[in-house]
Amino acid sequence: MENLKLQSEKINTAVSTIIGLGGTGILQCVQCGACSAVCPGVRAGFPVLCRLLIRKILDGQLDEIIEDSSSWGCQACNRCTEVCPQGVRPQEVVFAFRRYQAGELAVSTSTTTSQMNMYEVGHAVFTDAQELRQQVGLPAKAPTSAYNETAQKEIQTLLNNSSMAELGLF
Amino acid sequence: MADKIKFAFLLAGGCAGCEMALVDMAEKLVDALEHLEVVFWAPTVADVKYQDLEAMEDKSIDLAFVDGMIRNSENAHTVKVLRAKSKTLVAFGACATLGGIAAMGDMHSKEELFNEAFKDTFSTDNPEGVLPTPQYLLDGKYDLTLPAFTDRVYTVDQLVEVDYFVGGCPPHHDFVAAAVQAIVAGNLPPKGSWLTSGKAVCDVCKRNPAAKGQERLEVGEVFRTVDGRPDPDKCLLQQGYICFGPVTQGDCGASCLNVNIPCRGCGGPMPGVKDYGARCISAIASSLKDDATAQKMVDKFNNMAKLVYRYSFSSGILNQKLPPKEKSKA
Amino acid sequence: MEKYGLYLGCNIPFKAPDIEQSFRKIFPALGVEVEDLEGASCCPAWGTAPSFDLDLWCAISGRNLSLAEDKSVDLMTGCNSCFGVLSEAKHFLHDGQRRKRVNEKLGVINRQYKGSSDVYHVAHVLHQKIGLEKIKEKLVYSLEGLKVTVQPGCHTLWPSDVYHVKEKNPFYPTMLKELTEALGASAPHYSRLEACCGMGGMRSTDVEKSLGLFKEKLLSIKEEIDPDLIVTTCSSCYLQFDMSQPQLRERGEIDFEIPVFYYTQVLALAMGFDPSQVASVSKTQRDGIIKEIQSEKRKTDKTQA
Amino acid sequence: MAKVGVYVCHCGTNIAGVIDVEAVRAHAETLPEVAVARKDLFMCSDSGQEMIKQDIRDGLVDRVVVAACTPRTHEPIFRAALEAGGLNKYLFEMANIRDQDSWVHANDPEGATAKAKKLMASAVGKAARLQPLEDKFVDVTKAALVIGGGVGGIFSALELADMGYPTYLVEKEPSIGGVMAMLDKTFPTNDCSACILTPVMVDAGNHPNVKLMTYSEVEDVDGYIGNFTVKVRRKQTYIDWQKCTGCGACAEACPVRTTNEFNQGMDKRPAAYIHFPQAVPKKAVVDMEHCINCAGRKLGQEPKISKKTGKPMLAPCELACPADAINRSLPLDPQGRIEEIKVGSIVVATGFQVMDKGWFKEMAPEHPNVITALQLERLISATGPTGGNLYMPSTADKKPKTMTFVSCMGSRDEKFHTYCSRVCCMYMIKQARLLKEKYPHMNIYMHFIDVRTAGKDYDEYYVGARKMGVNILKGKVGGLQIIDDHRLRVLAYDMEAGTPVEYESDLVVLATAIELPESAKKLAQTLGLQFCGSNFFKELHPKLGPVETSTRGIFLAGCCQGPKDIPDTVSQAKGAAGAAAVPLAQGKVKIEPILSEVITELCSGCGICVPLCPYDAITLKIHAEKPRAEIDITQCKGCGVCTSACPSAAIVLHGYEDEQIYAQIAALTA
Amino acid sequence: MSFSPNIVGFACQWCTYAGADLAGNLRCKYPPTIKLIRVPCSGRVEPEFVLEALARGADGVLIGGCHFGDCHYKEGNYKTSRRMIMFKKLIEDAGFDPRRFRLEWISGAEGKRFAEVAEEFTKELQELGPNPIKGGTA
Repeated sequence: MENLKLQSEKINTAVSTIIGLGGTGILQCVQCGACSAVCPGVRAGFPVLCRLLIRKILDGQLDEIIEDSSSWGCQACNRCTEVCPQGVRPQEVVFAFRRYQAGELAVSTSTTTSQMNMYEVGHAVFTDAQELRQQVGLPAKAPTSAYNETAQKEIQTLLNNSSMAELGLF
Repeated sequence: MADKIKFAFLLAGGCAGCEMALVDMAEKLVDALEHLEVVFWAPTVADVKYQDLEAMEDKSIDLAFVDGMIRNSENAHTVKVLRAKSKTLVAFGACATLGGIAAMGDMHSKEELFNEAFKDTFSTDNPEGVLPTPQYLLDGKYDLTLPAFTDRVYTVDQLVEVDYFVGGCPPHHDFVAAAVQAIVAGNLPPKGSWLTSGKAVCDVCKRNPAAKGQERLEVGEVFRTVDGRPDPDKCLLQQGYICFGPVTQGDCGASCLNVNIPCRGCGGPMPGVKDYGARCISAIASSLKDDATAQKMVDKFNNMAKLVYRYSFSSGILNQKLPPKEKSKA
Repeated sequence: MEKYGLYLGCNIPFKAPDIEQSFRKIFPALGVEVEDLEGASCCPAWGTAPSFDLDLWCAISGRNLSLAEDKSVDLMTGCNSCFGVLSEAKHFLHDGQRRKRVNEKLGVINRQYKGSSDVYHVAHVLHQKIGLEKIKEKLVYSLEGLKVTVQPGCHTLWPSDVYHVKEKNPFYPTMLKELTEALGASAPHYSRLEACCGMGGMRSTDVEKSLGLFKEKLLSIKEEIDPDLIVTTCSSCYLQFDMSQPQLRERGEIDFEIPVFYYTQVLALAMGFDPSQVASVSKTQRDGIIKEIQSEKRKTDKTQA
Repeated sequence: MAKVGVYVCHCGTNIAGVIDVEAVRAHAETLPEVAVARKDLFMCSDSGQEMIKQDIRDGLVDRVVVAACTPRTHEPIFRAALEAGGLNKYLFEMANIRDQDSWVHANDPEGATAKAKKLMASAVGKAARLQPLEDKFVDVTKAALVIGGGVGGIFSALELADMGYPTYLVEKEPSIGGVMAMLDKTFPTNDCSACILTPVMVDAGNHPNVKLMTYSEVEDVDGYIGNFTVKVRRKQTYIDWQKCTGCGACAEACPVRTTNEFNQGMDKRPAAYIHFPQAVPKKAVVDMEHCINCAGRKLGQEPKISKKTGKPMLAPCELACPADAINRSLPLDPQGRIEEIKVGSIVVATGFQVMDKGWFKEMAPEHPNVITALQLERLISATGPTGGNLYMPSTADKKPKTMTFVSCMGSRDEKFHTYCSRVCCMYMIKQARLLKEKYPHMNIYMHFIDVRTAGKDYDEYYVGARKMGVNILKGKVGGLQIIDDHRLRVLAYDMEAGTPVEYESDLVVLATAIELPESAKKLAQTLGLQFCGSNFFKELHPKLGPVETSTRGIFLAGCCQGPKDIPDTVSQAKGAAGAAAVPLAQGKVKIEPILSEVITELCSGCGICVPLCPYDAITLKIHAEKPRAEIDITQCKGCGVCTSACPSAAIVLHGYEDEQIYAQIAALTA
Repeated sequence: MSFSPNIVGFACQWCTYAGADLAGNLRCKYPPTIKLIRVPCSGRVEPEFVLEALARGADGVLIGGCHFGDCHYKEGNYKTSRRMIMFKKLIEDAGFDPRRFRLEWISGAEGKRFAEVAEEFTKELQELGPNPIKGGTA
């Protein structure tokens, strides 16, 4: 195994990047591991989540782990936040890291479909279920943005006015 | 019997209420007049012209009272003249001593005051927006003048030396009588003093819990007088009605309190207190239960400065120092 | 009559419309009016805006919340993820500066987030607002003798500081257990009650890991309870249980399938509603248990609602 | 006019390296009140002080300003110099041009010098208006009070008593002993807790200078250093302690079973009970809250007469008592009685409580086999409910095969207490070792965030536990899953391996945090004690005044000041006793005259000041038929809250008079 | 160039004054704008003192007291807080920008915080400009 060469500049950049993206509690972490003890993602085998992700960031290893898919295994269940004794809110760190990855388009291809769907019909998960809906006695068209052009325009405007627009996902 | 005391009474910028207080002395005034020769009492009582006053010899008047604040050039001029002519000058009433009600105008600009008085009020009909001007040429030939508005309100002692001060709006007639008698008898404190009992309204107030051997309690509620009818026997401050009795000279005999109205401070600060309003804050806030109550007080009264400086803005630490707020800027 | 803005999300209207139909049947019958929030979008799901841009997340959530605010109703959702996303967005929007920024974004589309509507989960409305007694009154069939496993899901439990309706102890939740027991069924404890089902980002990122976690939980259910059916109040958990059991079975990893329902589906069945409307879309076989629930012998003395 | 001498200190280069000292000195000479302005390398040195003394002796100055460091450390030194020079020591003022100037403005010498001039001028303005003041002295009551009868309180009391001072030891429970009496063994020597504590308890009980007041609480404290008047509530025992022999017959007879606090709820006790077998004093009490009033006879009622025997039907406890110490017919006051004592100093040793497991929601707090470490202590103690045999609480007769220790429950946790409770690591290791010795085949897992074993022989003790086969994992437990009524699944994390771990456990022990008990918080108000950030009592200074408090005459010992183990508690207890003995030995205490005074002639009797005083020092007295405020200088602490509120400007705070402060303001805004 | 404001500080000797000393011990840097007047307790500070300082042209006034619950005299800081809530409104209504007056709770352990407050207050006053009494705008 290669030695990890700690560089304070990298560490500072990594920490301030994550804080800037919403992981504001990262410096409170004392590496007790409670978050990882309960994290479904860690338990399912995504190692670079919660405790270890924070450690890597505190070591300045932002770019070294940018392609790691662990953060996308986070279920956003926030067990970590509930058990954290230091108020780190680890999930916010995970999501801040995701945003860092997303900004570099280091996202799994499966997520891009959701962004397209979101842009087009306002729903991340969408199948045209008109027939199915009628089967159960519902109107074919759900009263959501899926069949509502004004709503779709509004969502598109919000998306166009965000940092996401620059990524060219839609 | 010695010669009568030559006596003058000048109304500067006030409302003539102080004159009424003097007249309220009734027979005591008659008794006093035996010792007084009124040489000047304008513009309210005696028909003596300013020129007559100007013509008098310096220090020819034994005792002069001024009531009202200095609000314009005429007030300033006559007060200066009276000072020159008088041996003893007494600033009489809240306006002359503290600035009075009119001094609250110093929290506004002249423009703001004029607009309010001559343009903006609902009942004013002034489409051309005419404002008083000190100089005006009527029909191209009559040169008319009006006294000029001073930059600020001044108390009498801010303009000329004052020998004695009497507070109140107006001064309570009992106390006026005591003051006049003291002057007549020559039984006077050092110059520059207030003619006062030196005690607060609480000292003479029947409602003072201490008078009943009770301890003051912290106040958790704040009421304005419009908020209800206070218990007529209990201390108003204890009931949450903001009363300035503790902070105010009580030569009035707690008149307002006797009719269930909280003291608003016309008697002015206790001797030794540098700023009436700030002391009010200190004393009243100290009696409130918690920050929330203090906040209630702030919320309840929309202008804290006008509340506590109702009569005394000119006399406090800030007096004329602060330039007025410009409404346009706010 | 109490009224809520029904926020559908994505899973329910497009993947399990029978759940939506169950809402539309039971709530009016229980005296609660539901009003559609026309033009509501995705909450937005964790994998979308939240993973890219925090303010954008709050803006899209804020837009959805503003739909309820415009109608002066609280928002009710049947999806745990939506509940979590919207509640967290509200939490983030407590920050005045963020709220200002987000409202600037919303201003462009003539909307504003005011913060005047609360977010409720369907389970909260049933448990806290309608109450167990009222539910019991409306039952036409009793589930007595049936063993049920409850799956409360994650996003109504943690982080408890952002939710305004809370379990007494989020690690040992009881609301769904009590709702289920109100139907007459037993809902015994099992050790992995609060464990995650593996749906969500995990499944789309790595299906094998997701199934591994799911299987651990499923086996705990089978071994410790061996229930007649599984009941959940999370539409994601519902989909995971519904789609992954057949998958594992095909692979030969398990040799059983337990019918799974969204809670309101079972409730609707017990209230006597037509199964073809309220419980007809599933991958796991449910016909048998539906017949059992609506069998004559289970009839209470109440007439159909 | 006052003749102020100004002395500007270089403080080596501390000040002079930044500030132009000569410019400050020269500026002083321009001030009208200043008679002399000098400078020196170190004003606090002998030569510097001598300079001041000489100027006083020469009649050049009658007020002194030293522009140097902070008055918080150096004011006493210069005041002493004034006194030695023959000037009233309160005619002194300091300008802080080091700590608050040269040290913080080293990057701006010009600005620092300008600021120094102002600070100096401000001090001159004040000094010129200072008035001489006299210290006051009051006599001391040569007795002490120790509040709390745990190991800390016992040692404080014994020390004071040995020095010859009558000492009251007040304890709220029926017996002294505190938490230490509940412990089985003590780390790192594995001494039996009872074996070492019991003899000391007996000493305290028998010492001629110690007056034990158990089952008692301090209700009110009045007064000041040297002269405290303390009201102690002697709670109603319902048993005549003069007669009670501590035989325990009443307890045996009593039919009630209620929570046994001494055993941490691990078993039940009767309503009539003796606190624990080694209790001192060994006396029984009746817990009237749980007494069921046998035969429907309320306290204070005569017994019913039996129709069969014609004899009075006595309660079982009455019947059982061989000493005739229980008489339920007496109308005893449930409030007990108040005893007033007078003491010169007070040691507070109120100890701690451990957090209840109910706080930790992720730890299955309702499960019987999840217990606190103090509960485990009772379960393994020979005097405990199981006679020292460890059983799973869910069964009462089966030993756990696997057990778990969880550290930092409520400690190092921003939701509860951010501090480290300091003793948990060590007592967990102790418990694990004791169990491993007794039950070598038991699997013991211990989960730490960090293992903290700072102390003599402590780390060796910890390493020893590893050698004995205790499984020690770094990483906090995330939660427990309930498998059934007897077993739990531990969800933990192995920090070294970087993986989550899980296993089944039969007994989970939570090392819950040490915290100040609620009852101590009430006491703090009575005593005027402050809390530190961790919510323990705040000492005067964390390093230099660890046993003193900001209230003179009140001292701290043991865990009420912060978590500590037994050796540290005993050390502090002896230290506090020494400090508390100082005023008693001196016989007199000094009262600084920086106090408020009412100028009676100016007072209007409005009474605004009375409720303001935090020390109840102000009362209204009648002067010439009018109420006028008066301040008791022995109560006044000189805060000035009344002074700034007095609407009549009738209250002066000596040393901080209006005129002096206005002069300072004028100088700073000149 | 921005002007250097003159700040008069009233500091409780138990906390803020000690905090300012600690700032010195820690060699924290802050601008030499603030000069402290030591008082036994923030409760000794009369509103008149603040008014006097402002009237004499101080650009800003700070009162530093103990955090709630930490008052050496039990509750002096609570009284201060109450008075200053009303006083702040008073000066605002009288024509001062209330930002010229600050009440801060700074403990004896918060040396860094004292320096931060001094720095921050100085910056704010630089933005506000000189005291209107000295010719600045209100």
